Amino acid sequence: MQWAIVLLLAIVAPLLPGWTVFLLSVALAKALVVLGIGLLMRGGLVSFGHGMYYAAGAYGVAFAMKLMGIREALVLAVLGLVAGGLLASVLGMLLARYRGLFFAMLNLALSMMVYGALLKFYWVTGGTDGMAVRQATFGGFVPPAGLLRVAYFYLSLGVVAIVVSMAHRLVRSPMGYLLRALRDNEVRVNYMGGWVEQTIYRVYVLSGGLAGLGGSLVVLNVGHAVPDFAYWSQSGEFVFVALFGGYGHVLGPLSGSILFEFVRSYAYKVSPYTWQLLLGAMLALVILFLPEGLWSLVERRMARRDRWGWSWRPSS
Amino acid sequence: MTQLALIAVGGLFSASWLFLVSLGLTLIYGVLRVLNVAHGSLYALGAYLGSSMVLVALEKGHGVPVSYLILLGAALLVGLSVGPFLERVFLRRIYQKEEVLVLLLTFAIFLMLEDVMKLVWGVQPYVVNAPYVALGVVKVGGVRQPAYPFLLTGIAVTMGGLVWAGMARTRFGKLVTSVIEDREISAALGVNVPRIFTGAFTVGAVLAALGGAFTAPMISVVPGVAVEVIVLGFAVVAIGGLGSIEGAALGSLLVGFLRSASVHLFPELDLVAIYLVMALVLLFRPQGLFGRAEMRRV
Amino acid sequence: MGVVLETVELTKYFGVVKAADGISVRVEEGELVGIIGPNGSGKTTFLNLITGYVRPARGSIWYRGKDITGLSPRVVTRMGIARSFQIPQLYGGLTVLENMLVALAIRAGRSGEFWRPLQEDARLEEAMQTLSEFGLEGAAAQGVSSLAEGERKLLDVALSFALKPRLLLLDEPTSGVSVKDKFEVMDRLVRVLKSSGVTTVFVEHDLDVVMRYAERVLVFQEGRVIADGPPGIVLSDAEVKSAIVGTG
Amino acid sequence: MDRRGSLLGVVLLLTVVSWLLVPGQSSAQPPGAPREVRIGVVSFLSGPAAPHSGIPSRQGAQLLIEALNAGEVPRPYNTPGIGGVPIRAVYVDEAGPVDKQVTEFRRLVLDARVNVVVGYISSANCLAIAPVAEELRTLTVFSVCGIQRVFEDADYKYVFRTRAHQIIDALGIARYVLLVKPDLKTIAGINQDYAWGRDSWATFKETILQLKPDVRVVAELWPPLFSGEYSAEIARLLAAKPDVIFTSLWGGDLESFVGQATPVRLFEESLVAMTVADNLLVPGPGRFVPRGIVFGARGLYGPLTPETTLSRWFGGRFRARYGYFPIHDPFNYANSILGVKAAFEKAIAATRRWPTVEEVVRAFEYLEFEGAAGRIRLALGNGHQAVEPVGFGIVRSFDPTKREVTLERVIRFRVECVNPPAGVKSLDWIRRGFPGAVCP
Repeated sequence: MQWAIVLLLAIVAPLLPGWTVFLLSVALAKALVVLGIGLLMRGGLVSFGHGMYYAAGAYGVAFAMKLMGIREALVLAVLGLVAGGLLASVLGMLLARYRGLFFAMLNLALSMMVYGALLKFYWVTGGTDGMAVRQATFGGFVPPAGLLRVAYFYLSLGVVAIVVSMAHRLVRSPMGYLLRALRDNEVRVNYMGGWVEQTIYRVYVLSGGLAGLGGSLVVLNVGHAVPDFAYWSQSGEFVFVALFGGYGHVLGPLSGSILFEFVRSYAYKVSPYTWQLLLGAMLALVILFLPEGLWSLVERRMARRDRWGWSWRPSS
Repeated sequence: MTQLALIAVGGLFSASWLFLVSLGLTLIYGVLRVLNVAHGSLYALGAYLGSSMVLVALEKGHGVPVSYLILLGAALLVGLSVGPFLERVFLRRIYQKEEVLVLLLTFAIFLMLEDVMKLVWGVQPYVVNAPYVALGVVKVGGVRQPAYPFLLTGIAVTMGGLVWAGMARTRFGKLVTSVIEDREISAALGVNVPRIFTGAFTVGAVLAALGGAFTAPMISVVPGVAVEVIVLGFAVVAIGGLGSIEGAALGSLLVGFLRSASVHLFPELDLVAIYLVMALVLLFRPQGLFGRAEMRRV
Repeated sequence: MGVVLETVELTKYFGVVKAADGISVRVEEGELVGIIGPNGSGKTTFLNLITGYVRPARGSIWYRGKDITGLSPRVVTRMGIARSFQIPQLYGGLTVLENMLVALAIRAGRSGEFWRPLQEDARLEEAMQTLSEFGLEGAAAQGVSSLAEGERKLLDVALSFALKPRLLLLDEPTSGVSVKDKFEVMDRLVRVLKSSGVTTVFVEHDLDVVMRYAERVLVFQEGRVIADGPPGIVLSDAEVKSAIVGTG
Repeated sequence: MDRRGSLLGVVLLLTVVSWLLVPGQSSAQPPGAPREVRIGVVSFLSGPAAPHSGIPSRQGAQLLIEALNAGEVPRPYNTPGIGGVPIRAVYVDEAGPVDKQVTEFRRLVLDARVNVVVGYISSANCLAIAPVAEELRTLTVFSVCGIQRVFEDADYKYVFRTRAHQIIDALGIARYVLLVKPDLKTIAGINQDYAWGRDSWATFKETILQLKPDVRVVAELWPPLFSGEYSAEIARLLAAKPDVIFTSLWGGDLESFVGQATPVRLFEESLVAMTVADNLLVPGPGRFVPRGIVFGARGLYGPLTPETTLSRWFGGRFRARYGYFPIHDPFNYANSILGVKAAFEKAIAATRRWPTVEEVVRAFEYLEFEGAAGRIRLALGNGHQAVEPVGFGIVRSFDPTKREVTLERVIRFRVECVNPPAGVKSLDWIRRGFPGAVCP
């Protein structure tokens, strides 16, 4: 299923208008963050602070370019993953003990401190003015201007395809089920001898890494990193998109992210003065009438097809 | 000496404001288990309606003393109309869902109200500071201080006291307490839980609007005033313990005094002070200063 | 036969309530021990203490010669003590089969595995076998939230049983089960337990059940063990009867 | 040639010239002209930066574009539209994260097919947009954002800024307070804790200490952006009693600060220098300008606007339509649009047809054109960055109905006094003691 979508995107992309390709690249990159947050949400944990890992990835790229002169796109993307993962592996040691709103709020507090730090150390980070990120190279080549966006798009798409298929495996693996299990009943996981903290810690680090990866890809596309990446409203947006798309299936965050970016851009376009109203109304409708996210519509549809006996879905 | 006095007074002002902003938030969380992002919008609505009503009154030649009553009236108007509306139309539908989902719904409400306010009041700034100026100044340690924030302190203490007494002394308060203790059992015992929810949400909305209405004379009311309030309110409530009134009071005092001290002693810390307190408190006492750690019965 | 479990002077107060007031108990390998007592007499607390959910104020707990006082439920479970719950503790979002598969994966130490699917052939086979021992194979694909209370109780025990413990603690396995089904559930349970030879301690509210299935009975009252012996003798004691019936 | 012949010649010539000049005929447009010139106008339409910056900016842009299309703007802009081609504006909200802004810019260029993008108030957005404008080869003219880094740290071909960078504000006001209060001994600053506040304070402090090294800094306060509550800060300032207090607060924050500082008479205790004081003139109930403050308007705008034909026209039109005299933001947006028109028409004059972007860019470089409030010269950043004079005065009175202040002791600093010479970075220039500065 996911491969069909990836293939479709890959074929269609170069035919789309230029700004759409860019929008898709950014949406795909952000989908990685959302996917990470979605994994945590499967475990019943909602982070209102993943903006800090997103920022870690973005600033990681900016610093790697500025201080070390690294310009290779794939290397930078991996660096973003590492930056997010590293920060998460430190903070995760504190956070893995917390649940529910405490987990959410503590993440928020920490991310606001990261935001404050990015702002405070302005002589290093440029403060709110942010840091510029130059064009990356692909295998040593700088793509010609006309192909640059498409190159970035394929980079994002490739990374997303790999991550999504890995995530798809993960959610069906013992660890993936343990995550759902501990969301349902942590006490029972303990009484089976399962290590709740360790599982949460691992998934947390993974989600931090994914957020960093997303941040690095976004900043490569956008070309500028600002402290707002770590601001709570950015984190809130990721959680929103995870719910919007639905985190029950790995394709939920992906489709949610793409749709969200398009809807937002559309809202900006048709009502530059009241786009928040449009966005808010849409969010409210989804929460009230589709609490499992948009992807649940697709799943329901597919379930109906299954019943009629002409399923095209691989057995799962 | 002067510095200490100034820190103390500044801390008190800051704490009073924070308490006004967080009291309703913690109350709503305590009863409904909803972390209400739209709290900020109710605050902004209070500020907008309060200042525009005072403005009209002043233009019609009413004296400044009336304006305090008008601010109170505006807060009640916002709280009593918008509060039940939001609760009945939106929140009621999804109480049984996860806390986060409800939180995001209130976020959606917040987004919509941002633009609704823009449509109603435009983007022009409202500065209606007659009520602020009229109270004059007092001297603290030889330094002039505005007297208005003492009014804020008074209101904060009164509201805190009223809510506390209301919970402890009135029949409604006791019903609310029973719902907080155990929703299912209260419902089984015949408590009209939905009504309690509407009531508590409305009280919380009034408190939010009150905070906005009485802050309005101090500030320029512009789009976006709602945003700052939300995070500060959340931080205070998290520090004090979600759902705890005493906690909100102590959290406000802690943050207020730290902010005031940081302005006088380490201005660089101003921005991060509140998050620093929040992170430290949550690390050592995750349930907040007055929160109760809940153990699951097995 | 060796001693599987020994508690020495276990003490725990909740405020003024004496949940455990110097409990010293010894359980031998292969025994099927029933614990009975009125509500609030400390039966469940006793299980919580052994499994580390609650930490004793005083006293110690020994499992097969090792001091396990203060260890967490996870570690205690890993050492071979499994328990079931008065209110079944299941994974409400998963199916019966998935519940069982998770238990098996954790038991095998594979819970951190993220590459291979949970539904492996060997694991599936064992899961179905265990479920069928408890008569739950027909409900395998059902979500646990749609099960009847008796089935939930059985699944709860089955999950603990699947961990292959050396000591199994059951908390009121028949509470919430209709009177009609009570003995049927217990019959099935005891048959499985006996055939596997696992040492079992079960807390029970119901005199008849204890009378019929326990080999040895402990009577709890206000956090103390007031009688210990074969059911026939202990339950005919007048003091015991008044303690259980009077307050129960 | 006899007289009759020469007369005929003159008539003929006049006919040809008038045929070329008469507006409204299609022949007034250069060959290859499009049906319309689309200009994307980006400013804050929501959020806290909208009331004092974003909305006035949009008002200024809208007014000017409509007047240009109607051919109502005085000389030298009295030809309709741009090169006779009508302008169509596409307005975009600048609020939202930086990735959103980059996306919107791309949408403007690639989807809405705008020819030119004008605007941007936030420095972070300018820094982020500049490279994208280069990539898309789109003429982009920044209007308000102040950060000097845009052209000091990089070279851009398609990007211009028609206002001076923020150095002139803080540097100018430092020179001003030294002139009006030569005996000052202590200074303090209250600035929002973000790049603009930090840069402004650094510029002010460095300039003062450079020119008068014995001055002591007694307080540096950093309230968070949009905090709105300053009683603790004001108490600290009252206790510290500095001779001069510098602030770069703007918008609602500035108004809140003024509202809270007035009753405790902070403005009487210290000389308070505000670089963005003109924000206080935006209409809205109950707002006022305190007496005795040093009033800055980020250039010669608002009450400091010089009398020119264009400024009289623009100020009058703006006041008639929106009820107040334009502050710096509408002037800045108007200047960007006038610069675009000037550059296009210069290119058209050179090529005698509709120019390519590159030709417009070439015409734009080092352009000197008549702005809405005085001449604008693109002297820095290889001819992409404007230099401007700046002026300040002390508020003597404020008329709340007309929303006008009367200033006294007005001092204007010429361009060479407050702008670094080409090729020198602003902060280096200050630290080296302003080499080459020409000051009154």
